[in-house]
Amino acid sequence: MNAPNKSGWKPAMELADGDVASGSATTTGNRALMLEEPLIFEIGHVATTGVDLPEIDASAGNRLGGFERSEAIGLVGLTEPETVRHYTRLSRQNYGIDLGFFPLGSCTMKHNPRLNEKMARLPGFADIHPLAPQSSVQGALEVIDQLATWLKTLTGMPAVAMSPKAGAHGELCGILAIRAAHTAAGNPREVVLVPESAHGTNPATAAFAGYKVEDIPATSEGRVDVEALKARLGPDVAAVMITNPNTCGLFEKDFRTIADAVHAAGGYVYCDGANFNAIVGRVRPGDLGVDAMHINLHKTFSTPHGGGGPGSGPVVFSEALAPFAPLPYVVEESGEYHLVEEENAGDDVSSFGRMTAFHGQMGMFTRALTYMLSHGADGLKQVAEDAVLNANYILRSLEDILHAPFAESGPCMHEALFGDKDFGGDLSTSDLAKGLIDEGFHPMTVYFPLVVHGAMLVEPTETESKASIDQFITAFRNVTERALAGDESLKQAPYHAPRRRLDETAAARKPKLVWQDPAE
Amino acid sequence: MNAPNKSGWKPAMELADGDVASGSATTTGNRALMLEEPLIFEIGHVATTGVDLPEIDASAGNRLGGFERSEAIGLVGLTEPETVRHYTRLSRQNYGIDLGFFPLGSCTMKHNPRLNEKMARLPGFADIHPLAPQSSVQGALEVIDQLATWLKTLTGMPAVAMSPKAGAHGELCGILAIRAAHTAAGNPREVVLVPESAHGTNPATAAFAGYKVEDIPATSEGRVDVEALKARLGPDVAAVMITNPNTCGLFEKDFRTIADAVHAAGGYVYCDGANFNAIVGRVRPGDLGVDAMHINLHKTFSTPHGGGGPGSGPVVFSEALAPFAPLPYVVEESGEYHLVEEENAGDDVSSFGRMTAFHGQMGMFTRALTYMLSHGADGLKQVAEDAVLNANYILRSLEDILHAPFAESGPCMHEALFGDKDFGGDLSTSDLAKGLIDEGFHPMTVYFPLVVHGAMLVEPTETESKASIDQFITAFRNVTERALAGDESLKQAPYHAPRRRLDETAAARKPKLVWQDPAE
Amino acid sequence: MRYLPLTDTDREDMLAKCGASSIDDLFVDVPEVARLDGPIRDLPMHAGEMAVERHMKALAAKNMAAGDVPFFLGAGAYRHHIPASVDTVISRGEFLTAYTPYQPEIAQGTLQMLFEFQTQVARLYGCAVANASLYDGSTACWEAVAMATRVTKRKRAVLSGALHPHYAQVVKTMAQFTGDEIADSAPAIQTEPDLDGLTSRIDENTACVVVQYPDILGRISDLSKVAEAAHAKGALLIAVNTEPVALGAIKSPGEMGADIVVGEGQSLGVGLQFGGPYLGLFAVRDPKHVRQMPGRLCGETTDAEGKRGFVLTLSTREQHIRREKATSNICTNSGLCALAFTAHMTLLGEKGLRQLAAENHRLACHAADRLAVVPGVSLLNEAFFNEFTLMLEGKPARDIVRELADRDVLGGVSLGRLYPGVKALEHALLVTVTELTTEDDIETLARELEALVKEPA
Amino acid sequence: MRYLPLTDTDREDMLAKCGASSIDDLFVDVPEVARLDGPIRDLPMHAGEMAVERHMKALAAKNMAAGDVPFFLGAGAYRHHIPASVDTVISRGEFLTAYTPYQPEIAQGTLQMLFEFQTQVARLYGCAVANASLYDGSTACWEAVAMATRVTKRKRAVLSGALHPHYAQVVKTMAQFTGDEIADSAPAIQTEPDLDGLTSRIDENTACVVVQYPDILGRISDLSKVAEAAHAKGALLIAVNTEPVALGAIKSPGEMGADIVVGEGQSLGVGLQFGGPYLGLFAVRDPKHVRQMPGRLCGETTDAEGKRGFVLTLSTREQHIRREKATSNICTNSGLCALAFTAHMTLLGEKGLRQLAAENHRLACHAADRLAVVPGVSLLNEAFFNEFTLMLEGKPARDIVRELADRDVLGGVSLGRLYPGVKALEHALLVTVTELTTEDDIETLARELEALVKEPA
Ligand SMILES: Cc1ncc(COP(=O)(O)O)c(C=O)c1O
Ligand SMILES: Cc1ncc(COP(=O)(O)O)c(C=O)c1O
Repeated sequence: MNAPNKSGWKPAMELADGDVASGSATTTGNRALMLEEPLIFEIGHVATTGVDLPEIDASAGNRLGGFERSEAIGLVGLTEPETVRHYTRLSRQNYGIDLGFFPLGSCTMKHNPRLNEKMARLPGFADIHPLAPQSSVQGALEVIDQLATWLKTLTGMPAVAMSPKAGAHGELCGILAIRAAHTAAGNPREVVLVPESAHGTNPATAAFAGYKVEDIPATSEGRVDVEALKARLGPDVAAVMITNPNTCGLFEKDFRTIADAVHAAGGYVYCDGANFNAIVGRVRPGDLGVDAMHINLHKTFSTPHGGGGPGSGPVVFSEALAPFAPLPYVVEESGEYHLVEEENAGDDVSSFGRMTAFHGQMGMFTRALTYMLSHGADGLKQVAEDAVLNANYILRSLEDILHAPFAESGPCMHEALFGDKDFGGDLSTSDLAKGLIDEGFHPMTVYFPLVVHGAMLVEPTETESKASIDQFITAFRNVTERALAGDESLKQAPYHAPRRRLDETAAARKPKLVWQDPAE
Repeated sequence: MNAPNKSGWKPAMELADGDVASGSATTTGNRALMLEEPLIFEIGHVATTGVDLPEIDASAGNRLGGFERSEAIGLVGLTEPETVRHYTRLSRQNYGIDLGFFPLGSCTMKHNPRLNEKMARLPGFADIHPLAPQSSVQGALEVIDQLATWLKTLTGMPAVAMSPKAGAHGELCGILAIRAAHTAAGNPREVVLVPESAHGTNPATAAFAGYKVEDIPATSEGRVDVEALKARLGPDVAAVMITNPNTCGLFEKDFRTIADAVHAAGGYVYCDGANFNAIVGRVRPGDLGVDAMHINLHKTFSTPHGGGGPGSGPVVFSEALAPFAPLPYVVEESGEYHLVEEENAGDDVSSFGRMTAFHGQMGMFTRALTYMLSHGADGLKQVAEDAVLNANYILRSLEDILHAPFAESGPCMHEALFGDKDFGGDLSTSDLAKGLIDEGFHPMTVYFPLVVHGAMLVEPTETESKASIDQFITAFRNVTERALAGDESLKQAPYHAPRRRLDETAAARKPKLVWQDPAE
Repeated sequence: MRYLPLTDTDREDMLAKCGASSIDDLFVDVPEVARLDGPIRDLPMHAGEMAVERHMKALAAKNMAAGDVPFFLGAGAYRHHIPASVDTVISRGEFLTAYTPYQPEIAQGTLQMLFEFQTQVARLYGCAVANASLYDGSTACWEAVAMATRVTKRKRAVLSGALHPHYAQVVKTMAQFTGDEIADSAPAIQTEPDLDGLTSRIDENTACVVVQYPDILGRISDLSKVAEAAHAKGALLIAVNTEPVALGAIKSPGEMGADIVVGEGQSLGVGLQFGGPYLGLFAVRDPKHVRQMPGRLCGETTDAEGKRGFVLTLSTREQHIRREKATSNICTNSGLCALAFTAHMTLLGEKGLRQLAAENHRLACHAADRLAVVPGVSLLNEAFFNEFTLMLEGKPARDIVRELADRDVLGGVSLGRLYPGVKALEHALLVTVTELTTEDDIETLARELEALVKEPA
Repeated sequence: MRYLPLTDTDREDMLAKCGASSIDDLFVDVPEVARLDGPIRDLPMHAGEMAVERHMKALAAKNMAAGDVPFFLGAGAYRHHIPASVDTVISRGEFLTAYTPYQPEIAQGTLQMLFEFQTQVARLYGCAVANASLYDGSTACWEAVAMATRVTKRKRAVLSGALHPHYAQVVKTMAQFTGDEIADSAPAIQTEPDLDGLTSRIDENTACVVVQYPDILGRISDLSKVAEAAHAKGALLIAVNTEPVALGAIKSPGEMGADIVVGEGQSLGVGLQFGGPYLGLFAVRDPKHVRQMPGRLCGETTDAEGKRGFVLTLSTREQHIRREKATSNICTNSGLCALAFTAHMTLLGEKGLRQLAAENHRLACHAADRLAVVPGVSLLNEAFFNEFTLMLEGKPARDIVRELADRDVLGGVSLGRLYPGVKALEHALLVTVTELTTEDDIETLARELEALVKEPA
């Protein structure tokens, strides 16, 4: 069949965005280098494969115990040329750091150095088994140990758990250690205090660990209300979870005071370290009274976000919590490295258990260590300084036209926060965000933190040039002016992306989560 | 400076292709994922670098003999994040096989297998020096020897010169061997006969080798006029250069007869093997009386075209020409491989010399050998058959609406040839080509061969799926109908590419070949 | 620094714009106590690519790469051939350096890929719906138990003794805090899995039964029996699969009645990587359970022009919307590993996956026969896919594995390593064979085993 | 076959459309004599990735990779550190799988890259214009001679004896057919290049003088002297550079009066690759010579909307337009190597290139001093950049190089290999040092040389 494209929508519709008279409409729905791509199930075949494996010898017996598959799986295959093209075309419908400015607040979208990728692919790292005899993987254990040393030194904390798979997993690791410590002391306690401005994973984590979550009020300047917090502390409070620098982009001035108060009340201080990039190499959380903090290697230490993951969320611990850290971990003895697991945990029976099958995200460890060695103590300090400088530069370049709720609360850290308070018509943050898409930028984080109306959280990171930031500012000002003026055309944005605005309500109302053969 | 973009043209112009009212105009000139990119000289700095090398110790003396650089070179640097982004953004303004159908006649734009790329990057191949002691590079010499064996077996020819760097270099190699043979026989002769339909490199090569070039007339069916050719043969004719399958996409039926006649007249037969993909594994040129033929590894054997190169053009030789082959070449003796160079050429003093500093395109050899091993004799035969089938399918699917001058001359080989004879208005081939760009395809080869008015040479290759070819046919028919109807809007195409039609006349009239700082 | 684009002049201009005289002015809110005077001590200064590359390569060289020696390890992490084009795909900057697709108009690449991935996983598992990935098989297993307790409102989980012990430990670790009750045990060394023993432990308070398929000893259980027993008591059957390639040869868990199917996807596209990042697969047989699922889901919709497009959907299950009421706290998942998996699966297709499975099984059968004739070595399994258990006389299997390594053979995983202290398992060796295993590898292992097993303990 | 998308049903449908009953019907025009009955004999059948990878890896393993041993080879091919991001750039499918940019609207990526490349090369060489690359340094050298004969309408080329002998052979090979007359000689073993001897050979029929800078012995010549002499006789000076990194430290040939500057660009971005593909660089100092240049040129222009864009230009010099009257027969060039070069050069920038050059020279000076004190070894060069000539007592240098290789040291290039039979050069060893050379490497070479040079011949 000569179907010009199988991607399920009528080419005719393409006419909508190309003026017919001008002849710019296309029959394929493609627009030169902006190419439509069907689903593999629409172009693949059951009998097609992109690998050359031996034909199955039907006559050969098997030892599958009578459970051999009788029915078709329902998969389709593509040859290599089709496969490479399919994913290349799909990739071109994506925005990434490699394409342009990606100021997604709280996500630290910094450049991913290619040396990291190269090192992670060395067979000595990529092609080793997690259960291989430890004598055969000394280099891998040493990588974990070296990275642990960097993390402890950078945070000024005595211990670190390397196995958590991402930030949220790290939070869980930290809260579980806290719960284990309280339990060991006779009472797990009931409540974890979390600021309203916290990332969703914080309350979700506390709840998963069996705690009741209570809000910590914030001051008008965007920081934790110390007095209110102190007032709430008591024997039922197991811990406070505070993000510092916080999600409004501000440094929690009184963190030390808060920590002392929490400790005095017998609680622990969990610090969400997602924003560590603002202070890495310049401030050590250990000096602020932190008991546990996760570090997103996929943020501060440049391992790629990969369209949603994988990440890695090691957790540093204070003396008080160290004994409760999860298994396994690596120890060095006279140049020999070995894993402490259930069996040889020895008197360290206080470990709260195991968070994952193996030793954590080795592929991220090699990348992060490569990054740290490249930057060194001096480079990392510069990272924090440039990240903060870029954010302040943006804040001060936009505050005159855009509502900046905490502009008066002192310098921001690595991200600048704005709100849509003054927008005209019924325009809101998302309209400005979509307008920025047309301008060639990835929008900032929107509607987070919840404490600001139509929040826009802009995190430039240190790997942007001034020219790039200046271009962003110019475009941002232009789109903002349109938003303030209530320019309705923004509601139709984006105009130039592979898709116009997508109907998320319809998607949720009647979820289509897998492909169904229309023929069936 | 807040210049929204530095790429030298006014953003305002962007308004031209976005309806202002619709708000789809942008200040940056970007259109979502279609991003403008300045020149490195507009964004880089003299003091910026993307490498971390030791600072220069000015105090240290030097032994440069007083020739140390005094003036600035005039280069600029970018950091790694800027570099990766710069080239990524540029790459997105390019069309490649990985993006879609690329039926560029005579260029064999087949898929480039990724295993080839991986193998070529093995340090054992990529990181060895051409002048390393031969005992330390036995594997490399064996690769050359194995590839040579494949080429000789596939062509049915007794010898092959591996060092030519591309097809044209191979042509030169072949013609020089012919000239050397004639010279050895006492008279280099004066003329080389080349069909009008030949690729430009053929006459250029013959002229470079000091020969006078004369046209061979063609028959109305698109093949060499054998009688006319025979009539022209004589003691002054050194060789004929014939492309087979020829550039009209037809197999030269009478090649054997021609070869016999040329040999009878004391001349040699050079075959341009650029179109070998049509017959690889199915027909051996050696059986047709060829004396020399170059093979474009970057066509038939899938090494990437890389935006213009590099390629590789080994030349197979008949017994008669073998002794004149260039140096160096590899010989095997009881499992040991060594290079025959000037010194040890021994009694083979008849070699006409050296074509390049080293041993040829090793990086292409490893890729081509990987490709051959993957396909095997059976796979290569299938390659030729599918390539020819795809071309005939296209010919028969379009001949009803598009002028196909040689449709009656029998089946085509790997490419289908059309002409713009019946186009309406003042539309011509290039208008149709630009229309195809908007549809998401790379155009076919245009205005070549010269023997057909507004020639369109369509070579699908074997690595396209039927679905992909069907989509192309549908779009091609649609654009063709517009061309036949004289749809003037085609003259403005492409509408959706990163650039509209470019002014090539202006470029040639006042050539700007390097960047000049406007400030200077 | 090669990664920092700001020039010193840029910094001055920008500080000026911020009304700051020095960078320190921007850190005024940091309390004195925590201000460092200079770069942190005890850490090296920045280094060029050459130096860093030398450092990392030296570390890598201290490891025995699986590809350089006869290799037979499995137990939840499998070594398969990954087609070269998979790395091409995951190295595309637009995939590698993208974030979670929260702006769907410029993330259709990631979204469509996830939709294809979800479909492949659902079909492979015989389920209705799969999510967009979790961290790995072990955390997916725990999420499944947590989901089962939500769905059934019961707190007791019955774990098969033949569930990967590390998976069981993860489940127990979480349960101790959620107050769930976990019943588990070590596997009994016997030819057939003890399903009656397992089903007998299911009661009215049981939220779910967790069975690995094929199990930790490589055995293949009749899930349908367990499903029946579980359903009879109103409990859910959670099937755990650590080797997706096996499902190219054996029935899918969904087909056999499993309600939630989870597993490790590392076998396809991802590689060994010393245990991470891996790929958690999660699917449910009954669409009605979708709203209780953890993790992201990609769904189909249309854009303002009616064109088909994809978005993240049903986010009201997730932490960023539902916060403490979310079905899971997961945010970052294993997106790029999912891409590697789906690209590899697309290259395989139905045909290739079945051929791959057949080739794994063929070689495994050959290896089992060859090794079973080594004096002092016997084969436990009746049935298996590409992994089986050998019983070794003499020394504990664990010592033998170490000694094999000294002889440059990675001979398998000793159950002693997985179940430290469990005497009954001390002499059991788990051997895995894949398409990458050669006849020579098998011969070498047989030869070395013969030498070592004979040696007196 | 994993690379062939047509299914058998596709083939049937398509044959039907072509009115053919079998594929043979489409090959009817092939004469009987040349029709094969089946797959060509004596060749293997198709193989999967695993098998092919094993085959190729086994071949690669038979070579001594430069990175694995102390390495001191140069003589026209240099080993430098290539930043990891260069491979990222050249692996972008849109660059890798594109053709020559004949459709500029969808080839701006390649075109702008070439425009940047041309600018970098022109500036590095101190010239007005550079082309978009030729095959390699040796063919560029020959093209330069051919161009000089066109420009001057003279047929005699004078080659410096210190021009890379392989380059000289390529020039002579071509000349024997074009009837050009080539005057060359072997280099005299002396501290300073014999420029008077060279200039004395220039006469009224001389089209060009060809001088390598730095030369084959690593010496640095005063090009301005030669330029003067050449220009006095109406001849052109062609400067050949095989090590672009050197130009980060020494004056550019254009600056010193060279009319045509050609060279090998492999040092930056491309790597050793056993000799190819490499990168031919070609530039002219005087813009008036542009129309006589060989190869492609990229130029700036504007599109229909007035936007800046780039196109291939002045094509009337080229074979596809001018056919037998073209300035060269070149078509495919070294595009992707040019991309690698320009990406590497962009990462270096003015600052990085100068630092790289300084580091090469610093280490080379250290090595020269260290090796010169080895008994039986003496340093020929007065001046050099990163390559110098050592005179060895006792055995011919060529034997010593072989014996060093047996000891896993790649110690340099013997002039005996480059000038077989030239007695005077038999004991000369060309040693190259780059930023990748370590102090240990230098120590090892010194130690091994000491051992070997002492041995009686
Ligand atoms: C402030 C904050 N906390 C926690 C997280 C969760 O980290 P992860 O996504 O790695 O689980 C994030 C990630 O976006 C975050 O921004
Ligand atoms: C028919 C023909 N002959 C010769 C050549 C020249 O080959 P190359 O570009 O490799 O020099 C080509 C390349 O386009 C060609 O199509």
